Amino acid sequence: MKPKIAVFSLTSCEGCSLAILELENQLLDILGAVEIVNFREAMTERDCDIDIGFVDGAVSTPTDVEEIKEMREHCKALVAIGACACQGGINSLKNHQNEDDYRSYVYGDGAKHFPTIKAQPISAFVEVEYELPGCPMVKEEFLALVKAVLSGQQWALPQTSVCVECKKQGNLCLYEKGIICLGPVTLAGCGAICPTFGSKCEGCRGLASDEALQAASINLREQYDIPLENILADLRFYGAYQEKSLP
Amino acid sequence: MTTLENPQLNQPSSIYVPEPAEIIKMAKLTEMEMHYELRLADGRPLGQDPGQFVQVSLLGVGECPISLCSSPTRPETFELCIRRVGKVTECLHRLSEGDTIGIRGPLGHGFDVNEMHGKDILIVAGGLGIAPARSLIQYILDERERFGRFFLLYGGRTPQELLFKDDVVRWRENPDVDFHVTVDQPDSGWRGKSGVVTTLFRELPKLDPNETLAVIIGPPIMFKFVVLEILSRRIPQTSIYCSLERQMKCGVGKCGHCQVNNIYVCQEGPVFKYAQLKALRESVE
Amino acid sequence: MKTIDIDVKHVTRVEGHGNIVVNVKKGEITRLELQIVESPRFFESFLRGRHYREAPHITCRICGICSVGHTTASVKAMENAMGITPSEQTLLLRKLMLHAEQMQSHWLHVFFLAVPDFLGVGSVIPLANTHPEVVKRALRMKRLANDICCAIAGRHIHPIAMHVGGFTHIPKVEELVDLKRRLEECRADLGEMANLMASFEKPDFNRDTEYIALSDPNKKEYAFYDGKIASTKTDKTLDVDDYLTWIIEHVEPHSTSKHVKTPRSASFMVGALARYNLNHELLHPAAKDVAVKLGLNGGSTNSFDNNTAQIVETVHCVEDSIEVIDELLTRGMKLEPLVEPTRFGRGAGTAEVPRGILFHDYTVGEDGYITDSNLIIPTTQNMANIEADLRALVKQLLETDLSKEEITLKLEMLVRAYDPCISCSVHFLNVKFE
Amino acid sequence: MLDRIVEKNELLELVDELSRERTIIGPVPREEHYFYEAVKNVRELDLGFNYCVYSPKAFLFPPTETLFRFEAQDGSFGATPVLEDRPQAFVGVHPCDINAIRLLDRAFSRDHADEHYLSRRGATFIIGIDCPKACIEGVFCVDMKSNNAEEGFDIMCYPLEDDGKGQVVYGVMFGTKAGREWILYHQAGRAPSVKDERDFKQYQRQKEQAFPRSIPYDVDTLPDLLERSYDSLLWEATARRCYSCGSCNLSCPTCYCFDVYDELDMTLTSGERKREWDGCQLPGFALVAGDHNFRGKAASRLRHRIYRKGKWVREREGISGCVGCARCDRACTAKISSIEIYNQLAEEV
Ligand SMILES: Cc1cc2nc3c(=O)[nH]c(=O)nc-3n(C[C@H](O)[C@H](O)[C@H](O)COP(=O)(O)OP(=O)(O)OC[C@H]3O[C@@H](n4cnc5c(N)ncnc54)[C@H](O)[C@@H]3O)c2cc1C
Ligand code: SF4
Ligand code: SF4
Ligand code: SF4
Repeated sequence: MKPKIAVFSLTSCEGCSLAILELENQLLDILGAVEIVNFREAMTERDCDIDIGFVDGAVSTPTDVEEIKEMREHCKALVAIGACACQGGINSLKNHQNEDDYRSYVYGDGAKHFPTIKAQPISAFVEVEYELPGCPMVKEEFLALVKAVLSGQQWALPQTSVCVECKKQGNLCLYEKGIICLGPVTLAGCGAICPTFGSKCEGCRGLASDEALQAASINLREQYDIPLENILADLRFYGAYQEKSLP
Repeated sequence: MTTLENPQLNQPSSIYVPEPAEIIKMAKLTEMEMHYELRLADGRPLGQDPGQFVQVSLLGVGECPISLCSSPTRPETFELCIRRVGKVTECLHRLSEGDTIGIRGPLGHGFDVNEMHGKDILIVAGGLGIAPARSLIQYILDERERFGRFFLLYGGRTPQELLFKDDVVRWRENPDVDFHVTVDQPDSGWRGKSGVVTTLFRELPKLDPNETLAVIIGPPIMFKFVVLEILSRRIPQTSIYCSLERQMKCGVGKCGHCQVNNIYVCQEGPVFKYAQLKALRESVE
Repeated sequence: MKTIDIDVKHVTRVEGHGNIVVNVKKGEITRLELQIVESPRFFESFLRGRHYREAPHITCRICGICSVGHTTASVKAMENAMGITPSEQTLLLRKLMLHAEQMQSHWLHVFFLAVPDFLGVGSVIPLANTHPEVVKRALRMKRLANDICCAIAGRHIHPIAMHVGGFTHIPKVEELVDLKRRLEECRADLGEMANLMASFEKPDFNRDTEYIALSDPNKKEYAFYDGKIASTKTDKTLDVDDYLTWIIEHVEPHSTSKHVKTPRSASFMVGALARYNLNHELLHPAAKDVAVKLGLNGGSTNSFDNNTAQIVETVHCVEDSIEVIDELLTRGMKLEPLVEPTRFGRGAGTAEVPRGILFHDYTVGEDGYITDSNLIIPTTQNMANIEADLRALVKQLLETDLSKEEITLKLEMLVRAYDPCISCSVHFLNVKFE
Repeated sequence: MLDRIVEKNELLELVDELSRERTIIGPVPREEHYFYEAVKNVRELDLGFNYCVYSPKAFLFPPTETLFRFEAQDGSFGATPVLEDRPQAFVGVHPCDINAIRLLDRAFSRDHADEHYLSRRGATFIIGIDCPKACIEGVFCVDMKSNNAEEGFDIMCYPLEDDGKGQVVYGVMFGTKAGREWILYHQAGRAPSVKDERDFKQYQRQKEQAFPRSIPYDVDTLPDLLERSYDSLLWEATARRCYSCGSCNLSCPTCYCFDVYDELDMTLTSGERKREWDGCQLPGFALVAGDHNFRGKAASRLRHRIYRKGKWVREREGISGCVGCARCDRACTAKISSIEIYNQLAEEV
């Protein structure tokens, strides 16, 4: 029996589900090794007893809360994919704004039709076996996880910061150009794709460690004259830092 | 055009490629530990020294260092005792007899048995430390007449967690070894001694500081207390052996993970003299 | 006289979550709704207080599938607001990115979402067994489109190097040369794709409506990146800054969502068919040939033709991408610094993204931080038209002896023909609108 | 003693010739900095004595490489080592980086020889270019006694005359038989004259004055100094700023620690065992089962790195573990500087 895999979306851009379809070169092999059920982007049939459920998106509405609980019941293993599912992601920018204000700003009188709650990672509501952070998730990491699970192996995220991968790429460090990059405090695994393409790391994979954040608060203030508040504002972009108040 | 004179260059081989070995026998020792008996695919004896280790490979999973727990005096096969703690060891536990795994080694420096000949030997093993110790124990028992008195102290956390229970029974019966075992937390069925391993020193006769070589293998926390016991019996630091554990990726002194100060545990060790370790500030911290 | 209740929960094979509800009592439609069940996301609100440079990186995350389109509209709006004129090289690279996204999105839609309908299978997964060559070809083509985005901006979903004022990375010459070769090889795949499409029978359904798309005022190119707003119902065109005079949002009593109308029509259509109807003479000859082959003419009123128009457009995109790459290679590329702003204030920007015309509109304060924003997404604009189409199609189908299941499938196919991207479409209830 | 006098243009012609059989790797300008890169045309090279952001280490010991490919065959397995020996030539390598390569040579060939490194190394021809002065502010190669290279190159070029317009005359020294043969076979340049030798002496005298010293003591006393500084508060104080990002390790030409991992093919029966650069500043470097971390604190990792560079490698391999290129200092976004540490230690003791 091929393991059954499903992909769901909560509040998200569905970019992470789409990233799976962007594994064009491996997709047929994956389809050969697993049975994909209830993949909303790809099919009509639905099913229940699922071996691995991948979920993209944050929990940000009462419906999301119900859905994630239901998914948990149907899935033997649940994998949060992408910054939204792992940290709240870009959706959590609203957590730092006044609720009445953001709702009426966007929906005006219609706001009552759009119940919302603080955007939160799915781990705030249900137990999660694995997390694949990133905005979007790193599809190579997805592939590695699928292979590990199929071959019955443990799998873990790297524990280092983006600078490691940036150095392996042979990039010129952006600090040499006066750009404050979040690489030193951000969890590796993306292959340092942003610095490699000339842009600063925006911290989409979350914090590498609390110690790194401590170091940042000293370094950026003392060596680069940047207030801690600005660093935190940057780290909020993808929900990597949410005043530690979540879940 | 060759610019670096090196005789190795013409060998199309790699020190990182393991050789196949077959699992002859597999036995569960406890919930966490599995005992393996292996033979190299080409049938050749492994030729280890007691205290040496091998890199065990599962292709597609990874590699990890594991001490040999059998003696070269029993060359038909070699044995490993593996605790399930992570990626590789977990997959190793799922194998069955007849399966093939990869082996590199024997690696590192084991015990200097020549130096031990003619001496009284005291081995103190805690927990999984009994595994590497067992290669030396077997060696001593097989070459018994070449050694003086032989004391063996073994401490485990609970009776269930004691390893090599068959051996424990045999050692207890064996007049060739003065064997004592204890557990930290006895259960109702346990008839033996309880308490930490240092309490077993009470059972020992007077040691001769100049004629005794001591071997300590166990978790870092045990190490400190045992070393004090031994030193207090005026056994010199150069007569105490111990074995270190570190993360190892290559096992051949390159990858840097096992480096303690200026030494590589995988090469200069894992067996060291206490006198040597004392100078290595991070060795047992 | 028929009585049917159709309730399709989660229309599958569309981006995002949408339901169709149709109630027919004794031959009369008593209720027909395309419901959006997507979570609200509040992007306009997130943007407030963020630095102007972050706008494209925030808004591309509205939708993974038209990420490049959002980025394009966003950088254009911001450059308009802040008086930035991007370089020639930047424009060429952006065009190439946008072409690649049209290809990737259209191919995804046609092969993964629409073709299973025509071949009568539930999804692309059984298709991999029954028609492996189709799936392999589709994947190869999609890979090519993605690789173009990867070479220029790092990735297709949430492109990295595309910024306000230019690019922070340029592709290597070898990469472009290789992509050009693959684009040329892709012509054969395009031919096969056209053959496959020609073999399908498309539902006979017509309803006159207004089509809106960008159009090149100089009649030089088939407008994707830039142009004026044009309509099939008037000869007048509109500057992007004035988009609100045509794109009028209003509340429909039956729906929690806002619908969009024009001063001329209660509903209109945007997307590949709209672009085709307005600009088809400017297509590359190879694309025109395929249009002829697939029986598409300039005045289609059949929304199912949207799929056909998508295929025709990708032929154009492939050919034009080859030309853009040639131009880049001839003029040579160099890494340019991002162009700095010269002013602040309000500015709108637009681009033709796979599903139609997209508007971004920002106001930036002196300090470079965003104070206000408005985003109008193609699917939002199409929503009223989809409902109008559904209504007409239900009427037409009630005349036939099709079963409820068959009617439902047809309705779903119609919704899918629009290639709606519902993840984006929730933002249309924007009361900020004056 | 010089072996030959060769003009830069002629050298470049020879390199051009060499590019037919070897990949040419040398300093190339990019984003206002210099990087060692493989070039198609020697005209892309900029053979000044520009500071290069990274050393050419990656061409001998790549960030990621496959050690062997494996395939499971019913119950047994086959493993094929992957060794690379594509001929390559490094052009314009500075003494510091040559000294770093010497260290790698020694580390990878001692005891268990590492064929992966050595086969690449064996296929590498090294053309050094000497630095008449410090290439950039902050380097301390002179303090580390690494601003001259005595061996580790095939030929070494000393820029004796420089007319400022790109016309440079090199005094060439042969480091290996291969280097000698390459120059002599092509009959390049001319034999050095007495004047050339005098110029060379003059060059060396000038060079001695041209490197500002940064450490107030002889580096030979550094191991002793470190010996006494193990318990200094400096480690803890400095490490508070450390991100544990490993940039210092990964940009260092003498760091060669690595991690090993397996990568399965989608078939799950075949795949590759690979290694990739690792670094002792990274948090999990000394972690073992049971979550015991022998260097769990940034301070102990920082101390380990500095000791390794300043003491342990020297004690083990007989050559300095640091060549004073300052790449670690420049790479550290926390501005933790090894040179500062070496200086502070001297003040403390
Ligand atoms: C010389 C020597 C002899 C040994 N002999 C034996 C023996 O006889 N029997 C035996 O059972 N064990 C022995 N060990 C220990 C054994 O090598 C480890 O338990 C084994 O490596 C675990 O491998 P694994 O892949 O199963 O676990 P892993 O998945 O590698 O990790 C297990 C644990 O190690 C830690 N860890 C290791 N590396 C990392 C990393 N890079 N990042 C994060 N965490 C990490 C984690 O805490 C994790 O929980 C010996 C070790 C040495 C050095
Ligand atoms: S660019 Fe960013 S990720 Fe790369 S080394 Fe510098 S700080 Fe680290
Ligand atoms: S430790 Fe720093 S200065 Fe020394 S060789 Fe390494 S990078 Fe260069
Ligand atoms: S580069 Fe600096 S911050 Fe990073 S690990 Fe090294 S010393 Fe620490």
